[in-house]
Parts: sequence; C-alpha cells; structure tokens
Amino acid sequence: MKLQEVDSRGIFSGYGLPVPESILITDPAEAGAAAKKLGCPVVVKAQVLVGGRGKAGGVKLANTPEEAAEKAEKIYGMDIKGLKVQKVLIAKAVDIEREFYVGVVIDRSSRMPLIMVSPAGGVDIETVASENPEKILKTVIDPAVGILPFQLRGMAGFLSDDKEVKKQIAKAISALYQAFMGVDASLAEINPLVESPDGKVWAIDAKINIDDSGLYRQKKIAAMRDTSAEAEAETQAREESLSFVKLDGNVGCIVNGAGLAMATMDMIKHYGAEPANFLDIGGSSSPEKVLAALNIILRDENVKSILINIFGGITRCDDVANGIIEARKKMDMDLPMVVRLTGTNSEKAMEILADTDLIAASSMEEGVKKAIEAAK
Amino acid sequence: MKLQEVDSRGIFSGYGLPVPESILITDPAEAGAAAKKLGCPVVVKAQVLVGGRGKAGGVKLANTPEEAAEKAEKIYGMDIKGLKVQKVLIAKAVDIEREFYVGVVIDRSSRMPLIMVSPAGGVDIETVASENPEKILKTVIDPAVGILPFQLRGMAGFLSDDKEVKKQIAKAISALYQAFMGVDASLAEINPLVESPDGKVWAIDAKINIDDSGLYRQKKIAAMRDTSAEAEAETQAREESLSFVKLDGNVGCIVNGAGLAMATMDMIKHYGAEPANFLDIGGSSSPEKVLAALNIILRDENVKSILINIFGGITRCDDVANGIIEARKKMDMDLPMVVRLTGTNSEKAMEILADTDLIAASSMEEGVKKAIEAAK
Amino acid sequence: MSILVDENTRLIVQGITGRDGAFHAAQMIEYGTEVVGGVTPGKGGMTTDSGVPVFDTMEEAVRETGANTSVVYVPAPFAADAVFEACDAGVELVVCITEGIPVADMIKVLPYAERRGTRVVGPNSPGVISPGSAKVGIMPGSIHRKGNVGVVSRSGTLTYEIVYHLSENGFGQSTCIGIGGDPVVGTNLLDTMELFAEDDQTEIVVLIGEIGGNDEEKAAEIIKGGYPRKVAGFIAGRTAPPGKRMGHAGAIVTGGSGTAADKIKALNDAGVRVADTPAQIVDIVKDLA
Amino acid sequence: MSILVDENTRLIVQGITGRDGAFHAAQMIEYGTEVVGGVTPGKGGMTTDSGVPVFDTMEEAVRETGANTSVVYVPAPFAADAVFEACDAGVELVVCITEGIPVADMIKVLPYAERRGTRVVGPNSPGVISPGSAKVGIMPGSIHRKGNVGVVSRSGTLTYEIVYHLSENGFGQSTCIGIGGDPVVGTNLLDTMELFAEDDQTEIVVLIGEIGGNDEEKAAEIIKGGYPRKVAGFIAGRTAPPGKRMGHAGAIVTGGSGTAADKIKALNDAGVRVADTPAQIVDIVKDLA
Repeated sequence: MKLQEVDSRGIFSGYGLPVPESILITDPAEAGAAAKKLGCPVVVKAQVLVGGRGKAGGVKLANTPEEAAEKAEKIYGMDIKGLKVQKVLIAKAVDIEREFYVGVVIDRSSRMPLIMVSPAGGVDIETVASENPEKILKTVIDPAVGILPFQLRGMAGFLSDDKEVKKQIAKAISALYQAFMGVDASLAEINPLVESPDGKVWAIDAKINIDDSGLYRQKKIAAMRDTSAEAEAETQAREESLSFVKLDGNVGCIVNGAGLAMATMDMIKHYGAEPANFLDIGGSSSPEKVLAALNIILRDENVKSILINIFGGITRCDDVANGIIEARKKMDMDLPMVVRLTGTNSEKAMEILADTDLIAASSMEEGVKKAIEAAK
Repeated sequence: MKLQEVDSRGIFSGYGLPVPESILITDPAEAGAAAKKLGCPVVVKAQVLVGGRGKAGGVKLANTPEEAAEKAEKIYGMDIKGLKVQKVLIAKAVDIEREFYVGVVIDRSSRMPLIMVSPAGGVDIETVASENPEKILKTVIDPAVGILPFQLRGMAGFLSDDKEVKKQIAKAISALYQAFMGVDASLAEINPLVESPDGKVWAIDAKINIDDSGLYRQKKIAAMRDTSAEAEAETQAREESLSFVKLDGNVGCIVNGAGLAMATMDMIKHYGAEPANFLDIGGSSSPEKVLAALNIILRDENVKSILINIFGGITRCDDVANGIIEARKKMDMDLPMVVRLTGTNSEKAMEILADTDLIAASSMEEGVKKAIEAAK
Repeated sequence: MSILVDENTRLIVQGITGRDGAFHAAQMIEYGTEVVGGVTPGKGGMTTDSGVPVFDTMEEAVRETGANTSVVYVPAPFAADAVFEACDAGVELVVCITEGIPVADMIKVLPYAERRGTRVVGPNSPGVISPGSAKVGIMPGSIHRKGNVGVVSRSGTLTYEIVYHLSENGFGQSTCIGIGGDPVVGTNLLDTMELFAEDDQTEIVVLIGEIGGNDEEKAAEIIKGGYPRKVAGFIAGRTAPPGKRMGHAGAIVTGGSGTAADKIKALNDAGVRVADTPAQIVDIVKDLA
Repeated sequence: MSILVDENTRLIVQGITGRDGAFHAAQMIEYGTEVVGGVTPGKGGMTTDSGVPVFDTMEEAVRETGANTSVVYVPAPFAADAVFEACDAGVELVVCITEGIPVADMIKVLPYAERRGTRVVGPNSPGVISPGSAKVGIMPGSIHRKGNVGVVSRSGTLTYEIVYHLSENGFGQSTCIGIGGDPVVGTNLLDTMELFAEDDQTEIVVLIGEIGGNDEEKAAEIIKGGYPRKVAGFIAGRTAPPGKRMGHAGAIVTGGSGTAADKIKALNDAGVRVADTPAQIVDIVKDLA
C-alpha cells in the first residue's frame, strides 16, 4: 500500500526526522491562508500516488500567499497519469545547497533491510543506479542488531565532508530506518534530503510503501489508505480479498493462483490478443468470490469475453462449476464466458456446465483460444 | 552493582510489572503514617544488600499502623550479616495463594539471557536447583529476536493452569526481560511472584544487579548506588578504580591483575597464612594508585604486613619501584612491606629498593613467604 | 532419492486443529505421508479424527514423536512464532504454507532458523512433494507421478498445471518444491538447484520462475558455470505491467528490474530453453530426456 | 604451526591513534608482527610514528592492506561497534583487548561475528602470541620462548607469571591465548582446546583457569573423553569468598557454582594434575614432557 506524501511526512516527523512544516488542503481557496500561516516562500504540492508529479507540473514554488493560491488553483483538479488531484499540500520551502537521496528497502538476496544513499538527490534514483552506480552506497542492515554506528558514519561520510552536516545526516538515516521498521514498510524514501545554505538538513519529500501483510497490526497506517487515489475497481477487489490489476486488453480472466493468472495473461498475448486484467481469486472458489470477480471485470467496458481458468486441486471442480452457475444466475450479463476446469472431478464439472451457454474448454490452451475467438 | 529492593521495585514498576505500592522510610517514626496511607496489612522490610534478611528477622507483617511502627522500630538499626539497617520499606501486603520464582541472568555457555521460572517460589532458588532441579524451567532468549510468544506460553504454562493467571504471568515475565535488558542488568529476579486468592499476580519482592560495565550509559541507575550499604573501604576502592575485596587474614596484598591477585591470595593460604584482602591495581602502576591502595589496606587493623606483587610486563619495574618509594614517603606507616617486582627492568628496581627498609623478594614465592614471616 | 521429504519424513502439523490444518493433515495422511503429530496451543491431549495426537508445544511434539519435519498452517499473525518454535524444537525442515506473514517477521525468523540449522521452505508455499514417498503441503497428490524431473517454482496452481502436463506425458517427478511467492523466502531457487544437483534421482530440473527479484538470473549464471542437471524453464508474467503487484507479494517489477524478458534472456543465454506455454514444457523435457 | 596468529597474520590496529593503541602497535611491530594498518574514524590519511597507515574505516583498511586480523584498543563505549565493523570488513580474527564492554553489547556482537565467520578473542583479553611469529595484544613479548606448550588462560599477569617460569625452565610455547576475564567471551576455553588439539606444534596444554562459570569443568569432561594432548592445570581463586567479584567481571562464585575446588576436582578426576602454585606448573610440565 502506498501512502500519500502528507502521511509519510507525518510518520517521518513522528520518528524525529526534520520535516518542514506543512498544511494539507482539500480546497484551493485555503491555500493563501495556509501559506500565510507557514510563512512564504512555500511549495505547493499535488498529493497523488504516482511518481513524476514534479515533471507533470504538480509541484510549484510560491513566494507570496497570493501566488500560493494561484498555483494551488492550477494544481487542484489537474490530471496526473490518470489520477485527479484532490488534495494539495502547502509546505514551508527550504533553500537548497545540496540534495541527497536516502531510501530503505528489503533486499531479497540478503533477506535484510538495505539502505541506499546517494549524493545525487532530487532525481530519479533508478536513473542514477543505471548511469552512475558508483554514486549509490548500499548498506545492508542486520535487523538482529539494527543500524550500527560505523554504518551511519560510512553513509554520512559518503554524502558530506562537513562534521555538523554528517551528524544530522546520520541522525536522519537512523530515524528513517526506525520509521521503516516501525510501520512495516516495504519502502521508505527521502528524495531529496536537503542541506540548506545554513548547514541544516531537511527531509523535503517523503515516500512510504507499506507491506500489505503488515497492515493487520498497523491500524493507524491502514486507516491512511487513500481510496480516492486509486481506481474504484481496485478498491472493490481489495475489499473482496481479490488480487486485481486492470490492463488494456479485451479478454477478461478469472484464475485461481497468481502464477497461473500471469501465465493465463501471457498465453492470451501469446495467441495474439490482449488480457483485460490480472485477477487471482486465491485458494477458495466460493460462488461469492466468482460473483465479485465478475462484477469487477464487468466494470471495464473494453472486456468482450471472460475466461475462467481454474486448476482444481484441493478445490473440487464440480463445486466450482456449481458456483459459476449460481453466480451467473444472480447477474445480468451477456458476454461470452469460457470455462476451463481441470483436476479433481473435472469430468463431473463439465457435465454440470454442459447444459449452459457457458463455453467449456478441456485445457488452458483451448480455453484461451476460445476466449480470444469469443472476444472478436 | 546491587540495587536496593526499593530501587528495583521502582524499575520493575516502570516496566509495567505489578508491584504493590510502598513507601521508603529512613526514620522508624514515619512507619505508622506510611502504613496508614497505604492501608493495612503492610509488610515492613529492611533494605540491605544481602540475601537472607527474612530469616534474619528483617521482614515482618503488620496488621495495624501501630504494629507497623513497632516492627519498624525493631528492624531499624538491626545488624544483618554485618550491615546496619538504615532504610525500611513499608509495602502493601498481598494475600498469597501461590508463590513463583522468576529470574533473568546471562547464561555464560549460550552467551544469551536465560530466564528461570519455578513454581517453588519464596524459597532460596539455589536450594530448589540442587534439590528439585525438575522444578526449574530454563529458557534461553536470543537477544536478536527477544522473548518469543511460544516461550512465554511455555513458561506461564509451567507455573499455572489458569488461563487468566497464565496471561498475567506471561506479561510479567515479558516485562521482567525488558527491564533486564533496559538497565544493563546481570540479574533481575522476582522471588516470589505471587498469585493472590482473587487470581491477581503480584511482584512482592524485587532484586536487580547491574553489569558494572553498563553503568556509564545508565546514569539514573548509577545514581542509585547505596554506599551506606557497603563497607567504606570498598567505596573508596571503587572511587580510585581499584578492585578490592576485604578478607579476614592479616597479610595485605597489592597486585597487578585479577588472576595474579587471586593466585597471590591462594599462595598466602598455601603457605599457612591468611590474606587480608584481594586488591588489583590494574594495568597501570602509578604512585597515586599505590598510595590509594596502601591507604585502603591500612584501614584494616588486622593487617600485619603488606606484600606488593607486580609482574611488570609493559609496565617497567623501575618505574613501579620509584612509585612505591614516593608513596611510602607520603604516608605514615610502620608495617613491614615486602616488594616483589619481576619482568622488565626488575634488576634496576631491586637496586632502587636496596637502600630502603622495604623487604625485597625476587620471586612471588619468596615474597609471599617473607610477607607471612613479617606478619608474625 | 528425492530431496527434502521422503519416506523418512516424520511430520508434525502446526495448526492441526484449524480448518486448513485439519483438512490438509487428512489429505497428507491419505497420500501416505507419515504424520506423527500435530500442535495447537491449548489443545494438547486430544486426538484428531485421523487419529493424530495433538500437543500443546512443538518441544513436546518432537520429544514424544521423534518428528524431523513440520508444516505450518497457522494464521499469519502467529505463523512466525510457529516457525521460531519449530526451530527451537529441533526439526530439520519447516514448510510454511501460511500466506501474508509480514516481511519484517520473516527477516527475523530466517537468520534464527539458519543459526539453529533448520531449513525453512516458504512462507506462502504450496509445499514439497516427493511423489510416491511423502507430500508435505497443499498440492493435489493425484496429479504427480514418481520420476526423474525435479520441479522448482514460486507458485502453486501454475506448478500443478505444468506437473499435470508432465505426468500426463509420462514424465514423473523426483521432488516438486514450491519455494513461495513472497519477496523473502527461506530456501530459494538457488538453494533448491543445489539440492537437485546432489540428488541422484533428479535428471532434469524444471525451473518455473516469475517476475520480481533476480533469482532466475542468478540461476542462469550457475547453469552457465556448469550445472550437472539439464534444465527447462518457464517464466510467468511477460505481460505484467511494472510497479503492480501480481498477486504474490514478490511478483512485482520494480525500477525496471525483475522483468520476465530479462529472466528469459538470461536463461536463454545460459542455454536453457524457456517454454512459451505451460504445455510446451513437455516438448522441451522430451528433447532433454 | 601454532594457532590463531602466525607469520601470515596481517594486522589492523583499531584505535591506533589512542594512547594504548599507539603504544602497543609500536610494541607489536617491534616484536615482529606484521602491522599493516590502523583505523581511527576521522584520522584517515595520516601515518603513525611507526610508519603505519591510518584509515577511517575497517572496510577501507582491509581493502587497501589485505589484512586478515584486527586487534581492538577502542574505549569500551565504542568497542562493540569496532568489532561489528571488523566482522563486516571480513577479517578472520578479531582480538578484543578492551575491558569494560557491557555484556549486553557482547551478546549481540558474538552471534553477529559467528554468522559472518569471524572469530572473536576477548573482550578483556591480553591477546594472543605465537612466540617467534606474531604477537597480537599487550603481553610482554620478551618472556616468551618458542616451543611446544600451548597456554590458555582467562587472565593476563598470572599468565605472564606462569609463562615466565615455563620459559626460564626451557619450556617454550606454541601459542599463548588470553580468552578474557569477562563472563561472556568469544573464543572460550573449549574452543581453544579444540584448536590446540589440531595443532601439530602443541604437545602439552597448560590450562590456567579461575573461579566463575564452568568451562573448566567442561574441559575436564573433554579430557576424560580422550583429548589428544597432555594437560597441566592451574586454578586461581581457591581463597575467593562467594558472591564477590574478584576483579574480572567473570571471576565470581555464584550460587555455590564456579568454585576453585569444583574445578580442581573435575580436572583431577580427568587425570589432570593441578599445580598449587604458578611455579609448580613447571614440575608438572616436566613430568609430562
């Protein structure tokens, strides 16, 4: 789960990171008052859950409250990569002498948190990684002992030569790591961490992604989910405990298991069509889940046919077939629907589906081909 | 460093352990008022840094404020194993249904904290360990991950079958471990942890020893040192950074290094006499240290001779010899003093000492024998 | 001889009285796995419908049954503790089926297990099966046949799909292992390849990868350096858009790395043929056999 | 061939610009130890009076010098961090001289070192010397002679006293190691005995124990079970009263365990003669040789 900048700032601030004061507004008319209260200059920042909002014009400097109001008006309602800006942050501006990058992720190979720091801050870190890898210092942190003093010295020394600045950077990195661990983050990033001309260090942007598996014990964080910033279908899928990702094709698919769902999409593409979505209904195949999945897919007007691809292992295929028929009854839809059920009791399932208008398929390949055909 | 019960209670309480309310008094006249404030019955407890005060009569139950005053009067000024009671704790009494033992130490072989729990509380745990070892459950805690839920279940289940009581015990053990780690303890112990007839769990005694090496970062704890509860010579030795332990013999000794100091004591005993003390002046052998060491030893009227046994390795023996002479000049003493200096520049040292009334010895054995002789 | 589980496996089911644990315990027994006990705190002393004794603690269960393996069906909030407990009880292998364990828990559990010499498979794994000998997990036993193809995968049903094709075409399996779909897992692709390399029964390894991470790339390096078994590959997620999690917590393309294209290229460069569809794996295996 | 340190030792001195570090670095160089660098954060780039280059970090020091060993003279509050840093930099052996490191630090450092394959000697150790080859620590080099007696001890000057007698009487040493006087140390008595058991040069082991803990009792068990070297013993602290710390944090008799009498009895039961005085060790060694 991605957090909005304003929430990430709040968390960082709580862990002692030096974050400039800011005020969140949902009505651009409040921008002037907010700027006045904070003291100008301020930065007006669109709150959207996509990268590259700066380039898209979603971040502007304002030297007077009037200017802030004007910029907020422009940013509010703006469309950034398909998301409409509905919240704007007014933040106290900081003079910039140097910009650093500081981020924490989980390193898959060491299976430990990894801190990345770079003196090339304020730009896309992936670009730095591919063009100037020597400008990134990676430090693996053993969670058994936490971040160690010598590691902090090493990282701070990689970014600055100034004793006072190094001290502040070390403190900031330490706080960032604490925040990362404290909220079950999968990513915690400050880009840029800024040194001002008077030698003070500030976190002027903030980004946190949360490990979804940790949300059950992070009630406060879970409550920060901004559904206004995601597609409605994704919100609905999540509420139904389905894994769903919208794509641009016209063959909808409902699959059990993430790997098989990806393989199904890949096969649709392989045979010359485009999948409309990724959708994994997980281990169980209750009628309710099938119904919910169908509902979500039908929101997409591009969808011209639906493929249900189930490998019934522990799940019995006849149960699934009955579930599909039941779900089908409850909803009004006339899209062609191809059903492939393999594994336990698949023959029985096929019998059940024989008298319906559902198109049966005996293999995944056949199912994909028939669904593509039906979408034409 | 050993903490007084009252301080240990305070620490436990701060970590969320259920400790009955109490009031510390330094004047027995305050006992009645304290008992009234807490509500009777109360327990009147001598605050001394030795074990077995209960058997010595230092812990008494009082059912009325008057009784509390009377008992406090008796306990105050009492001599328990050589220590005069100068502080008394008045604590709210708890009805006892069952008594448990819970303690944390560092386990030398696993090099990790070890929690010991026993349903045989309220008695000497070492007796339980030797007579009913099956009544003690030992659980090693990996500090990398802390105390784990399954370990808490196991320990609580070892002490009780009652669900609610188990829950409270688990919480108490967890808090005890946190306290242990939080204050750099070498021992943290509740004996007994009590279950009252109404199913509540209480820590009615508290004992914490602190790892001396951790004191530099435990300022609050370091300030709890109760010098009134230790021998004056030991206080003085600590202030001079000397390791000193008073013994009952008449041959005083000043040695560099703990192992050599013990071996010197042992040799005195081996040749038929008794050492008056253990004293390690550490690596350096400055005149000041020698002077301080002599001062400490001379407090003991039993001492009849003094042996200085130095293995000069990095330290040059001639320097040490000069130090001894200088120290000797500054103080007024007529006890015979045997000096053995081996290692770097020992011949030079012997020359320096040749014209003094100091008795020179060329080996540890000779030194010990001469010191014993001189003490006769 | 197969890897990880076989006829010497003596299994404890952690969370045996839960819905999933009870069901799969029965399934595993039916398959022939020696399920010697189960653990559910507070339910010690009872016996399951399948006749399996239940214990309060892993320590007791291992002591009483001589178990060497455990499988975890415990709900996510308590699953890490179950693995810790299994490590302390001294089993050699813990197979963690549970999905949704916080990564912050796993990064503490895994080094703990390693220090105590306990191997962890998973979490979020369908389990491990050595056809004909033992099944430890949730995969349908019926689709497997005994043979000399080792299968390693990050997913469940996709593996069933491929195993189904293999078995139907006469290619039995030595062991099939689902290493789990999370970003941080115990035994990983490379560890498994090492095990297969030392297993006499395994002649061909089917490597079923997916987007995310770079274990497949590392596997390709190992194969390039000379790997003693023939390898066939499949990579799921060619059509996955970057930055989106495809069901599995670990199946996500981030910062341009972990794409299916990269993985396929790496494997091809190492001389490994990668199937375009699950069924095609059979053709590749036929050629290798 | 000696153990732990020898002519292949390439040493970094951590805390080389401090009073103790500077002095002992010079002493070690004088003895012939190959001191290839020193580390003091913030002092990188300078060169010591003895001509040793100083680095800011251990990582840099090891990278630039190819060091395989470090010795720590860093003050107690920063010493644990120095050991952590040495482990991460990849040295094989860290000898920690510093006294007064909190036990709470060491119980985190030691498993960390173990996981990374770094051996730690100490803390509160006088160091390790293989006479004629290398000295890593603070012991006076001059009292040592090369020979076939391995010496292991928990204390400093007491060891010097015994080594002095050995050397004076013609019994040279393979390696003398001070494992440190703290309750929690890295390489312990048993680890050292294992090393001596595999060392061709060592024919006799002199075991210098003291009150506290029960490593000496465990050593006796090992000897009883058949130890390939002859052993002579000494135990300090026969006259130590219980419950009092005798200088060393680890030298304390608690709860009736860890007494000198127990240790001597255990060693005697294992057939080991224990000397009554340091000088007597020579008589025992004479008989064994």
